[in-house]
Amino acid sequence: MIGLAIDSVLALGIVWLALQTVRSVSMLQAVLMFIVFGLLMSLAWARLHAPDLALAEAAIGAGITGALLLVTWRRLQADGHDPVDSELPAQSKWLTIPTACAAALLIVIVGWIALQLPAVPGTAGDLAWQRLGEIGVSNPVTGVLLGFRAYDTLMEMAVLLAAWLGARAVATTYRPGALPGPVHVEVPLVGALLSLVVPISILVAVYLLQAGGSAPGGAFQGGAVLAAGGVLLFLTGRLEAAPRTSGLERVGLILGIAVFSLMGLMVMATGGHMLALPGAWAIYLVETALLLSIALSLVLLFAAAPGLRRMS
Amino acid sequence: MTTEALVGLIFLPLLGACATVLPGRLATRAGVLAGLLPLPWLLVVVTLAVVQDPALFVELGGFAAPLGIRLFADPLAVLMLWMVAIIGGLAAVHAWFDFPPDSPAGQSFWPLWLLLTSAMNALFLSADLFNLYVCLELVTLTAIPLIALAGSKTSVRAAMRYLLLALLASLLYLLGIALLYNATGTLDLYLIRTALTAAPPAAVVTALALISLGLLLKGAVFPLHVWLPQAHASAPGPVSAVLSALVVKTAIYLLYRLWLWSVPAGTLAAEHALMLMALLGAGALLYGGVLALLQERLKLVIAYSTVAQLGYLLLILPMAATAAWPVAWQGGLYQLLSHGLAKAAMFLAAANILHALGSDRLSHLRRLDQRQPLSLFTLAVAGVSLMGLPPSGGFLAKWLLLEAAWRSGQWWLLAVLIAGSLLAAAYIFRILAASLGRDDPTEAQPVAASRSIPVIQDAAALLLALLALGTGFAAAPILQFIEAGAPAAWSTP
Amino acid sequence: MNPSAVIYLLTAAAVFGIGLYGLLQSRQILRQLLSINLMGGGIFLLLITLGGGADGRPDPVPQAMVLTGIVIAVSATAFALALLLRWHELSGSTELDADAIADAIADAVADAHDD
Amino acid sequence: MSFGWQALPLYVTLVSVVTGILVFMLGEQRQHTRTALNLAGAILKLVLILIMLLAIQAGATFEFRLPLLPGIDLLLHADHLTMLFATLSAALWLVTTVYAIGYLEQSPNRARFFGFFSLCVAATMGVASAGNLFTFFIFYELLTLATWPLVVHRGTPEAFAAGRVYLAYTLAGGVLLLIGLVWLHTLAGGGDFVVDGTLAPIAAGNENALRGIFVLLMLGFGVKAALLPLHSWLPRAMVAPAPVSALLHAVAVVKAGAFGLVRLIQDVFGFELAASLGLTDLLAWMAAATIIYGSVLALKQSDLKRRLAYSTVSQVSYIALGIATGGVLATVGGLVHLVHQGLTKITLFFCAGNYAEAYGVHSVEELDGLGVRMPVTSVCFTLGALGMIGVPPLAGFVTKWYLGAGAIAAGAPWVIVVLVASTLLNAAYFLPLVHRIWFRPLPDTMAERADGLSRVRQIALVGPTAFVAITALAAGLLAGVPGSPLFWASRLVGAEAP
Amino acid sequence: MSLADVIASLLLLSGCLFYVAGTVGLLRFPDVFARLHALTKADNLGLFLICTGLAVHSGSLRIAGLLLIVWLLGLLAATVSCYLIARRAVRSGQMEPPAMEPRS
Repeated sequence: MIGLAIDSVLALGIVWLALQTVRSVSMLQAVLMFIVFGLLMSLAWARLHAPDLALAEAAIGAGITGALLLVTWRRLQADGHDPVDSELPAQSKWLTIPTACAAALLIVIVGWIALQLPAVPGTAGDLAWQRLGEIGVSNPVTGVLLGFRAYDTLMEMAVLLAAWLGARAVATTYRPGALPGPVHVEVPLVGALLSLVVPISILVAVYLLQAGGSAPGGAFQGGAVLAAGGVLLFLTGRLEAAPRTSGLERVGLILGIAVFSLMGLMVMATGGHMLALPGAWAIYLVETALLLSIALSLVLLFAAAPGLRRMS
Repeated sequence: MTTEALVGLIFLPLLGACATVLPGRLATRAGVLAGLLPLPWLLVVVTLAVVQDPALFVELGGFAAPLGIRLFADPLAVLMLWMVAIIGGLAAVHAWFDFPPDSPAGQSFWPLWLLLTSAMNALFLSADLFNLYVCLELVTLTAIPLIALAGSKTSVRAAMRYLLLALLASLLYLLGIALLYNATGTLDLYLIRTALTAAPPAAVVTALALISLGLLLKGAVFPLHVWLPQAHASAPGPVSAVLSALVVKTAIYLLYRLWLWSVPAGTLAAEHALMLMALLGAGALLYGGVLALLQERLKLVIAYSTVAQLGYLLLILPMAATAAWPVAWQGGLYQLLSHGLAKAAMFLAAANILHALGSDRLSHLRRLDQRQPLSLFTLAVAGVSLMGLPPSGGFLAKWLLLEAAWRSGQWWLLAVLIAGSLLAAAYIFRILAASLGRDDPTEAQPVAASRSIPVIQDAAALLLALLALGTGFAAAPILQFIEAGAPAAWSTP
Repeated sequence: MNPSAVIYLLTAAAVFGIGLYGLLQSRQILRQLLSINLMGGGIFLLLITLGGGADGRPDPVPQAMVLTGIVIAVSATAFALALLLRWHELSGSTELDADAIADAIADAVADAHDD
Repeated sequence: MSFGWQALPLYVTLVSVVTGILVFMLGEQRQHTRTALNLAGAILKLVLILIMLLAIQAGATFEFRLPLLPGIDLLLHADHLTMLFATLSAALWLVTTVYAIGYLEQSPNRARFFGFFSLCVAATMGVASAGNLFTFFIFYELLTLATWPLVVHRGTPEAFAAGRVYLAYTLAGGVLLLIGLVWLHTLAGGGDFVVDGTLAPIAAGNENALRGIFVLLMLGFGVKAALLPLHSWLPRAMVAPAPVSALLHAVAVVKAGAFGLVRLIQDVFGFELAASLGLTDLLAWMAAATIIYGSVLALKQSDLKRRLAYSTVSQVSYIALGIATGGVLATVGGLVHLVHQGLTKITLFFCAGNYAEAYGVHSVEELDGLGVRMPVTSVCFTLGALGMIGVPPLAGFVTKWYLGAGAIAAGAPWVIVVLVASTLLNAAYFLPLVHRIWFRPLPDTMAERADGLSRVRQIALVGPTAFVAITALAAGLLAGVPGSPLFWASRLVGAEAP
Repeated sequence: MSLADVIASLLLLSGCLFYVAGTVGLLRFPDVFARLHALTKADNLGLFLICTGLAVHSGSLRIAGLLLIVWLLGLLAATVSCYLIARRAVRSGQMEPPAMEPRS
């Protein structure tokens, strides 16, 4: 009963925040609403017994995405173009109403269809539960991500790489100082915070990676937490944007894909199946590589610059 | 051996892309060469295997579907892979000069290009609906930065619009997949067929509608084509070529897979859906043709021509329920092939013209036969195929389509096909006429002198055009190959 | 069906719809990106809820799909934001359509000038 | 698929393609190489055709077959009809090439011109040697493509306007042809050309389908053959340079249309079947109407080339009329006119080109008294005009005689009426020209004007003119000699040589 | 219901009370400093109470330790962010710095 009440409040909160994201006049407010939306989503994942997703949503969906949105808003605003309020009222009244109606219709249809769906026996998920033992991990999500559907994970890393490549390609006119850099806050408190938080984020990332085999966690969550540490360093000016990507960064960016695919190819070359990782050690090795690549990609994407360097 | 070749088609460009990111002067060069050069050889192996067995499955990780992800190669997939290898390869040759691997531009270009190649190969081979979503996103997120590499305001605007619509399209697709998975318990394109009959029809129809809508949006099918012309016209030449010849086709390819392989024949009001899509195709053919006729820039004419020519690919769908299906299928695929070759040739030639003349306005093309004879020749030869005039692959495709339309008694299709090819003739000849024009003696500004183009760039474009022409003579073996994997016709009601 | 599942299903549909509405009616690229992310959130919620999340034993395959989806969403958003910054740098605008016609004319003039 | 000597028709076609491509590659500057190449190509082609002619006399057969689609082959072969058309166009091409070299001596874009010129003849060769309708269609459309750049060659707005009209007509015609072909293919498959056709066995029950197919194909060919409602591109295309006009009217385009009609009746449907379906009557009436209408319009033209153009509209329909009338004699008349009209009309166009180049003469009135100034050209013109009218013993008379005799034999006496009317009209629009040339005084303004031609150009222009005029004369005078066009036409129909 | 449960419930309830108070302060107080004051102080205490309540409820030392870390991290984050917000408010000129000492 209490569970139902919590779910209801959560659901109402999510819908209200979504509405606010779309409707609020100020763009900053919209971004903030979206971040809170992400946090509530993370709670919803927890309520839906998907703690892996709760972690990922909090770290990536709300955390990194929110930070990206905020910093972009800040950069747009700093150039004297506050995207804030130039837009409302919406495009035009006559377009708003049909759009709203179409969206509402879609809501009704999708909702109705979803409610009608019966449970199907023998899904891929059921098979995954049954055959989890073959992978060598006990967390089924990790099992699917790095075992049964490892190929998806690999391609997803390629997507992340593509996003960084794309961002670097469009940021060709990078000039130092063109983007309002982070405020270099030299206050004792911030220093203290960093000296605590960054090691903790590394610790947490390693923990999540290690735990991923049997409990909620894994490379993505760990990578996001690690990235959060990097983002903090960047925001507080310990790291700054550099016009070139250093060699180490380049290696780090492709590490995940390279280790993953070479491992897969190696297995195939020795007579196994492509991408069938030989045991848990291989999974942890690949996950470590993935974690480093994910963290580095996210920080670089956040910096919106080709590379990073330490503040001189 | 075949498994290795199939895997190599995806992983070589992927690892090549990784290599191009690495530091070192030679890394980019080595990555590009290692990622692209072996592809045709691998394809020969795959082709030979598919000739033996027209439905080739490879289970990744050794997990059988629906648990694992499978790769699937059949004649259709192999045809698409060949197009990626040939068109992508020649476009890469062309790009080598505009984006030298050592230059900053090349550093941006080549990793994305290789990832795009890998993504398209993966997409054409994948048998898993969610994996296809990932591949689609990868294609989108590599193609769009390549557009923006042109650097102009127009190109960035086009890229931004394309990105927003592509993301919307992906989400519609994903929603459809979500419903399908929960209605059937599988994501495998080929296993889902049997499961769909047992699933609740309302859910399946909604899911199929959402997926198709997303794909139609990605495939720039009229009236969802708004993003395409500017994006394709403002991209760098080789990118335009690949976008028009291959990237938009990925969505059409998936529509084929979905409706002709996954949906059980004749169920779920599929006939109406196919008819609807064919009507959209007809609209595309006519609207795109008229719009192409009204453009003032060469690249925009070619881009609108893509909008139009995609229509042919949808027109064949309603014939799945008729006895003319084998012919229609052959015609559709031949159109896919010849349009790809011709369109890539035209975009590369247009890029050469743009480089040489500094403009691609039709009014600036006069005396092109003196200034850029090879480019004009390329445009003309590729144009012949695009118009469907003999001797060319486009002509054979049109012949097959007409024959199929006639055999199936779909007279309106016949009319649309004819109207489409006449419109194509009109806009192609408009380009040619503009190119043969003389200098106007009353005009103050003489035509700008033309800059010289590396001969390889001209040759790449010309070779593609000649291939389009050559497909007019090599149809017999290709069609025989295609026929082996044609989806079964629906039993006529 | 579990009442919680019903609640989350309806939430999912609503969030997706709200996102769609926001995407279609706004001109601000930033808000359109927010809307796209909302839509994604709605779909993810749908996947997990239908996968039996409310019943305590969620299907791991949709979970993996959502995890992949979240990473793809952040990748796409990050790239889109970079592109938005570039667009803003070139045009001074944070919208796409506002001055499309004026720009087309300016392009044409610039082009004519080149020759 | 064999690439041995049997594939000679392919090589005859390819000779011109290669010539064309080499000319394109040579570029604008290397004039002498280009001239040599053009002449070499033309002569080589003629030689190959003569070899083929002799081989066929000796009983050899030629065939090149390449499967294009399931059930459809690209087929090039050489039957008697092929040889008639191929010899005519190869010979006239050589002459026209010489003429064009002289005609275009100083003008720009010659590489482009000669390149397409060669492609155009290649397509004509393909049309001549096509062994089935599908192959015929391929080359027929190629012909359209190759001639369009020639029509718009001058690059003026009028030229482009004419080019647009030309394309609109020919592409629309191509579409009709294509639909007809598809229909025929679905009905009967892609059969080869066989004398008397292959459709008779399937005719029962498909009469209306066959009628529909015939009408579509007839209209498709009719566009290029300038049959009545489809003719108006032809006079407009007169903006092209004179050698192009010659090509359009005498060697390639119009002839390809007429040749298509011949193939359609003789080798696809067979005359018997076409007649039994009432289709030959339709064609005959259309041809007759075109003959009269073209002649009447020719009367009204004051521009010399336009008058010649309408004359072509009228004269080409003799071919269709002969074929459609049927019977041995009329068919011979139609076929032989393919050659006679070609020779005569090319003479006239060359003359018109000479007048225009030398004195800038374009309209009929300006011809006054030119006979004294340009005697050779004027004699040729007179011969051509008389030949067109059909004055015995010139070539036109031979045609009309056979047509008339054939019409009576075939029981279609109304054809005689058409012939007589047409002859009178021909006389009415040609004789005044002859009168002006020889019997009017040279106007003062003209008298002071010097001949605008250099010595070389004079030879290059007048030489071919005289040559074709003499050939045309010979074709008429020596009609009864073995090897004459009439001889070949008769052989074709299986009749005894006259 | 055992004694531990009662204690845990009381702790949780009082924790919630502090949160509510903090939130009301955030909404009702007139300026940035006052709001920050209400928010951070009350919330830190609220968080402490809730963590303690949960620790008591779980009855496990390991979980208690983890909750302690949670509270410490929350404390740290609240401190730093409160400081930064206040600093920003001062820098941007919206607020006079509050008087630390009585003015002379």
